[in-house]
Amino acid sequence: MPAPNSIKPGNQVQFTQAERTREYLGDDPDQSRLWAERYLLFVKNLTAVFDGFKAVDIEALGVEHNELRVIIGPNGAGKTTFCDLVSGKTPPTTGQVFFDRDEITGVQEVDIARRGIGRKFQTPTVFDSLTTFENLELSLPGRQGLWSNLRRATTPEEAGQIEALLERVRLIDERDTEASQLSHGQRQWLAISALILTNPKLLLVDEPAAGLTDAETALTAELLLELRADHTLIVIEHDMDFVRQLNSFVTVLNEGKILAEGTLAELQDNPEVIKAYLGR
Amino acid sequence: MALVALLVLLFIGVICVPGLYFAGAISIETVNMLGRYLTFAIVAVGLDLVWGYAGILSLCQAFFFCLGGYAMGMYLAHHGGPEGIVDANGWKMPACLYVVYPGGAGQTEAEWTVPWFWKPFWSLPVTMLLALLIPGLVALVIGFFGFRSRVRGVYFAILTQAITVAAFNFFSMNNMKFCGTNGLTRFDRIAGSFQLSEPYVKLALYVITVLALAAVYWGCHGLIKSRLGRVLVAIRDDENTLRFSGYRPYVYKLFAFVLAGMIAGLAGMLYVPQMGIITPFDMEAGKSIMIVIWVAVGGRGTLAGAVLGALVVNLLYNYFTSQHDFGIFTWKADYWPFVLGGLFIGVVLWIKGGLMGLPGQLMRLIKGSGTGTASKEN
Amino acid sequence: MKYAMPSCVLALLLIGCGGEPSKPQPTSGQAADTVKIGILHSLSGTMAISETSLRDVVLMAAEEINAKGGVLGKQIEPVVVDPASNWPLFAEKAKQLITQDKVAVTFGCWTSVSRKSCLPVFEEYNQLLFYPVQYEGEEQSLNVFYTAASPNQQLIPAAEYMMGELGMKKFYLLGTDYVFPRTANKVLKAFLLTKGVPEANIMEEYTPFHHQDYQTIVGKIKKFAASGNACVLSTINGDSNVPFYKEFANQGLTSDDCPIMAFSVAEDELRAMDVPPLVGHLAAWNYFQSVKSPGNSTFVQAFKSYCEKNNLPGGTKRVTDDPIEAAYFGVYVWKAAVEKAGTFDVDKVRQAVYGLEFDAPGGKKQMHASNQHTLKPVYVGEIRNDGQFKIVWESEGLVSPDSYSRYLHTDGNYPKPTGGPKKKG
Amino acid sequence: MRYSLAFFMAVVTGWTLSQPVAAADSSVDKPSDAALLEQMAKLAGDDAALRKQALFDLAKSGDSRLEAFLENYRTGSVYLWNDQIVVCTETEEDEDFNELAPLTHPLTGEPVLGDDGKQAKPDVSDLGDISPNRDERKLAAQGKFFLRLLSPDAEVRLSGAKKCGDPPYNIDAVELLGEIAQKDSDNKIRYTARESQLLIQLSGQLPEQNAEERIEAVRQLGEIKSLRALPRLESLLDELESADVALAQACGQSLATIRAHQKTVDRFSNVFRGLSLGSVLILMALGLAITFGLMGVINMAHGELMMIGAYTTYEMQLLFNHVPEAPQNSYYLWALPAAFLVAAMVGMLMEALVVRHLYRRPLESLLATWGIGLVLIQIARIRYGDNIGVNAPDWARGSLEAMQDVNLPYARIFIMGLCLLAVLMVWWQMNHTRMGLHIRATMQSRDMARSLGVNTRRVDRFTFAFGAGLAGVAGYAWTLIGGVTPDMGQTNFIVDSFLVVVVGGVGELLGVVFSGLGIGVLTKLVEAVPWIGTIWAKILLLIVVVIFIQFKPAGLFAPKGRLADDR
Repeated sequence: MPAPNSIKPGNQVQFTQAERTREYLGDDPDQSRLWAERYLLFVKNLTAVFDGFKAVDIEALGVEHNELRVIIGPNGAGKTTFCDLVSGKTPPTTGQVFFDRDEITGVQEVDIARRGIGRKFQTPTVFDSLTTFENLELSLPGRQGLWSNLRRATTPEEAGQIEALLERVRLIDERDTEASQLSHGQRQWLAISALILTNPKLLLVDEPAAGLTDAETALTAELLLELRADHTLIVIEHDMDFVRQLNSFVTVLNEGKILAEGTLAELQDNPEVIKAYLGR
Repeated sequence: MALVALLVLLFIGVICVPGLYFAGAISIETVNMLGRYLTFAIVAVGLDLVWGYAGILSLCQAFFFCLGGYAMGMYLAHHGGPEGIVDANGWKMPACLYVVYPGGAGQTEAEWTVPWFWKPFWSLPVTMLLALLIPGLVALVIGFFGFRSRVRGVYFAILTQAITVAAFNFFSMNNMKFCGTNGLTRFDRIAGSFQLSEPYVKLALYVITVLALAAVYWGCHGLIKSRLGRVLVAIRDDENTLRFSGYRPYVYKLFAFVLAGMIAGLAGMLYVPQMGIITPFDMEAGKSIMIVIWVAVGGRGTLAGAVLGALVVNLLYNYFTSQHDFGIFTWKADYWPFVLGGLFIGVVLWIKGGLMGLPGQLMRLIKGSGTGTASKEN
Repeated sequence: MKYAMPSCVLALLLIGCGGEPSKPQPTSGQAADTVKIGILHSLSGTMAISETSLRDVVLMAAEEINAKGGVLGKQIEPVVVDPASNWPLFAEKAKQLITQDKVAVTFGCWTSVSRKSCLPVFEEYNQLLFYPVQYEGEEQSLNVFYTAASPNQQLIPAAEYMMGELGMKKFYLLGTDYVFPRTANKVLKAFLLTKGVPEANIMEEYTPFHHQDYQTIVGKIKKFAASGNACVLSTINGDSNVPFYKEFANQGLTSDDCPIMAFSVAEDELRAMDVPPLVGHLAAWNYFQSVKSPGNSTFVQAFKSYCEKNNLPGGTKRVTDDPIEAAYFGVYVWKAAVEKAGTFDVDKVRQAVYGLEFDAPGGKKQMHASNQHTLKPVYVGEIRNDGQFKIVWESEGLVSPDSYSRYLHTDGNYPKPTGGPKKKG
Repeated sequence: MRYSLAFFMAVVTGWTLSQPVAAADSSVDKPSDAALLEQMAKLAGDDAALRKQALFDLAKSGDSRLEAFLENYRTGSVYLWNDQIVVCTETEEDEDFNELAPLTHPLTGEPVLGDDGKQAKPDVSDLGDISPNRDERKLAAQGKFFLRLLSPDAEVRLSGAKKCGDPPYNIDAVELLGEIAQKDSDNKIRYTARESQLLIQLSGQLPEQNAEERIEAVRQLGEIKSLRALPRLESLLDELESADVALAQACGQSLATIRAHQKTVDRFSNVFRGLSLGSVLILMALGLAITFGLMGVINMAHGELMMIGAYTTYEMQLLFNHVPEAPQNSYYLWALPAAFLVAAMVGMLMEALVVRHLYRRPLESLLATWGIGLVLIQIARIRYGDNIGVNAPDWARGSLEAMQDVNLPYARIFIMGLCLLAVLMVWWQMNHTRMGLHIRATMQSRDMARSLGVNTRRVDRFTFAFGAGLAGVAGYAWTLIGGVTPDMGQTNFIVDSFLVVVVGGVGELLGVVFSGLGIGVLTKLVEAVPWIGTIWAKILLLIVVVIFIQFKPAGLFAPKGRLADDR
């Protein structure tokens, strides 16, 4: 078994789903600890039930350090609910979530966020009454406490950091525009920028390319790939072109369950995946 | 902009109005009335902080106002009314407490004693401190439980309203020894020997109120312009997202709510010596709604709007509840609901952003691009 | 057209701000040939139910006096304000009446708290208020004349009637939780105890304001009254009376099973009730519309036709009752005192009121020589089918008022009166 | 003479004389009118004993017309005029302010004719005053109740049977009560008569009654679970202390039985009261559950819409000319659709003029609807004044005795039924009609519904009007149990309605039903606890609601899953 710190970006050992499941489900505490060190995020036996409907039912799933994982699946497959479970928005009905060596099942979303899971929602959530700059101000790391907000204004260094980011996502001209006036694509980027700025260990990115033009999509993909250098990402996506651009390991969800895993190329030939996507 | 508003407030409040009074153009009662309405403006500013900025619709500001008011009222009642009435322990019996003292039948006056919770309100500094602390503390408790369990929007409004109704019933009970429904009255003097009926005392209280309002206004303005203000706005816009950015919204909401509660307590404290009476009816369910309405009329989310709304609504209320002869027709006192009701409807339908939005609205009208401004047709 | 409404609203605002409410009145109220009087009764809000009638009757009295030449040759000019059942507004309006309108006298208030609210104003400016509603006593201000009953003119005779005439042994004291019922019941309880009623036979119960669901309480009364010699002494206020009486009748209780003696239900309140099930219940007042006296039927007729003529709601169906009478004769007492004093000066008028004898619609009455209240007869009436009262008992002669109850101040130490002429300048 | 003077003596002075009482057989030889008038004439005499005797004889005559006479006598409306006994209940005044007394016959109630053939109206001062003293007034009242026992009207008989057994005990009625307890056709009257008879025996005022008989009475009262006996047995037990062991023992046993019965009665009554209060709350909140819960309009004028329903009922009463003396009971049935329609129309107007601009700005709807409320209140006040009474239809008066001593008022039963009906109607409307489908679609996503061809403007208007109409129905029902004033909405309804809807969970019909019933039953159970009382019950309930919202921040039936945040 490789030592956790020997894992390097792009050097992942890919397991098949069957292997993964077998390994996780053991109840050996030592084993669990080892796996917790190996994976930044892993979940086991995770289910979410709403009014008898099983939205998510995942036996096991792990995301390694500095991995970019793409989750795809048809509508209602449970992708967003999976994000909700991980980020603590919805408490799971059963099962456990481990992040960065600790179990975070049932931990409040604020604390999960503070441990380093950032999230971008499906519909870009920005604060409409604030300007672009102010939106990002709120995401400055380490400035989430009441006292730090009361005591100090945003420092010039912090402002510089924000402006650099705005430059990069081409929003610098909209620095003082109210977020409600931004276009859809700009809002997407603003939301992604806010996420980037918080500098989390794991980014949950829910449909970053929805409603973007081709050029914007390409930029987004570029951005995400760049982030991969020192972050771990889970990207949920619909748009196959975009997924192709990311060129990463893909998990397919269907009806809450993991249907298949692998590279996009592998999956495109998987009859079950084809059935799930087309046979509805 | 805010500085301009502050200077206008101070100019009119501290220079114009006393000037007019000394010039004999307005009576001291007008000054006194303005002083009272300015205390309403203070509560409105506090509510605007939580509702306009943090998006918390609180229907218990009137309760906080009364807590501050009752604290001050107890102090004033201690030092007013007929002298020489003392209880069995030699403690001076406040007149209003004496009159409605709920001793049982057959109980002699010797057994009527001043309850323990009245006693701290003998001293003015302690009273002033408690008038701020008690509402703050109550707000802290309400807010802590409410925000922790993420009670939001209308649910929070109803929760606070329920608390206010309970408090109204509580304070109305004779047995609670807050002087029942007759409330605290028979005030005489403040801070030693200043007679409340003296014009110069009234004027001084008025000026203190203006200064307090200015301070509250400036403080809230500073707060809103700070990073914290932006967090509050973010909470209003989308509390959930903020939580995923690692914020604990309830801490911020609690902070704003407690602050607003203390501001309301301050207002109540300033109101009572100028009004001369405080009763449980000042915390009826409708009163809190009225505070919300002042803010809404003035323009939610602008501090100046809160001040303006409180003043305009109360002045109109005062004006139209009297009979007026306009030559062509006589305005009857009991027609006032038509004016106020009409105003509330009109502000919502035609003036986006309340009275503070009026100039902008007019500008757009003049430019000719103001069609269908506020009301989006479905 | 599109901007018609906004501009209307704007215009209203301008009127509101432009007509600054407290600008000083250039002419004094007592100028030339008119004298202003203030009418301070709620015309909106919860108390409008009772107080609008009082405004009507005071206006009527003013009109009558004007028709007969006015007071000291001056026509009365009533100034009506609406304190809107809002207690602080009472004080505000009182100030306005005194300092702006410069009224010579004010007639007004219903609830004790509204009186308490504006009392400091009247004392500060040494002005007179005529207060026409029975209340809990425990107050004596030289700036108020109380033309309705003090507790000993209503409560004690009623309790005596229940014990003596009806042979009641058990008493259920039921009231709305505010100061009048609390004090009234305290007085009643003290009285009953001195009459040897054991404590166990007295029940006290209070409901919140506007309480509407009396099922449980009527259930309790039913249990309490099972012994067959129990009655209810009710100080329920305002809109709670209707559901209480309805529930009482609906649960099968009648005045035979357990009579209710009410201290806050008069003819005007009965208009809002479904009367037939209430027949036989009682009320104690100093005046009923059915009182036989020389001036009464004229008064009743005059009031009805006044309401009809002025298109007031109810028209000829309007009735008179105790507070209406007290509000009405208050105006005449003031007139008589002014004429006796020969001036509108408050201190002289006050002196002239003391001991004044006069004819009220309900018969001869007299102002007390010193304690600001009124000597009045006491009646007990039974509710009749037509919403009127049948007088079943009346006091012998006039009953003298106590401003402070002797049942509460057993040591006989009463506080000094408040207010009055200013000591300095 | 089959009755003795002892009757009065016993009543007035307590038991002194004794004489066996003959069987009451009243129907055989009723005295003639002339004989009665002769007895009446004695009332004008100077001899107090004779006057009492006369009163006594009148009471025993069994002529039910005398009840009115005795009542008039008691209240001092009987006079002597030209040596004739006459009645005058109300005097008149002529133009010269002379007080005239129109006279009526003491027995028949017909006008007494004067010399001119018209009703005699002598001046009041010409009438001879024969008003009774206190003892005589009491005696007259006693006689009145005795006469009631002989009335053909069951209700009057019942009241007589009851009052004869109340202090001061009418001991001469014992025999007659016994007979009624055996023979009367009405169950309730038989029971009451027996109860009264036993109570008289219990009182210990009967002559020649031995200890065993009294113990027997105590035992039987326990057997019939007489609630009226409860306080009397308790005080008897207190008095006895250890004087009479056998009696005390019997008392103890009977008390145990009766108290157990009382407990059952209380429990049953409390639950009924809770359900009844609950249905009132549900009715109040149902309209709001639609306008606020479904549409998101913070409708502060909801209470005023209820007020409109109540005033419509009043208008219908005027239209049908319904007065208690000449009931037109059908008016109340017609008032139901009228109240619904009028309130719905006002709601539709509100929607068209104001509310439709506010669907996207719910908080501002609070401001505007509060303004509308103010205006509506003052319009009603200026139009109607404050004091108007809605007279219930005859069938909504009184109560149904569901089990011994448990009275369920008809008005309350009616409201419970109406509530059930309204809930079913709303449920049907929402779930089984095309309109309901459109409503649900529109409320979930206005844009989506519009794109599917739903006329959302019409749906909005209909929905709001429907909610308003339901408020009108609530106001209509309210007239049976409460008062009608212009500001009834603000003072009584608005806070409670919002409380119910919010506790139930916004937008959930079932939630409203459960929270209404829950709050109702809880209130009544808490109120019934002796040491809590109404005010603390109210405060406690509010505290419970506050705590409840803590644990269920989105109400009883909160939306779950991803939908939860959309609100």
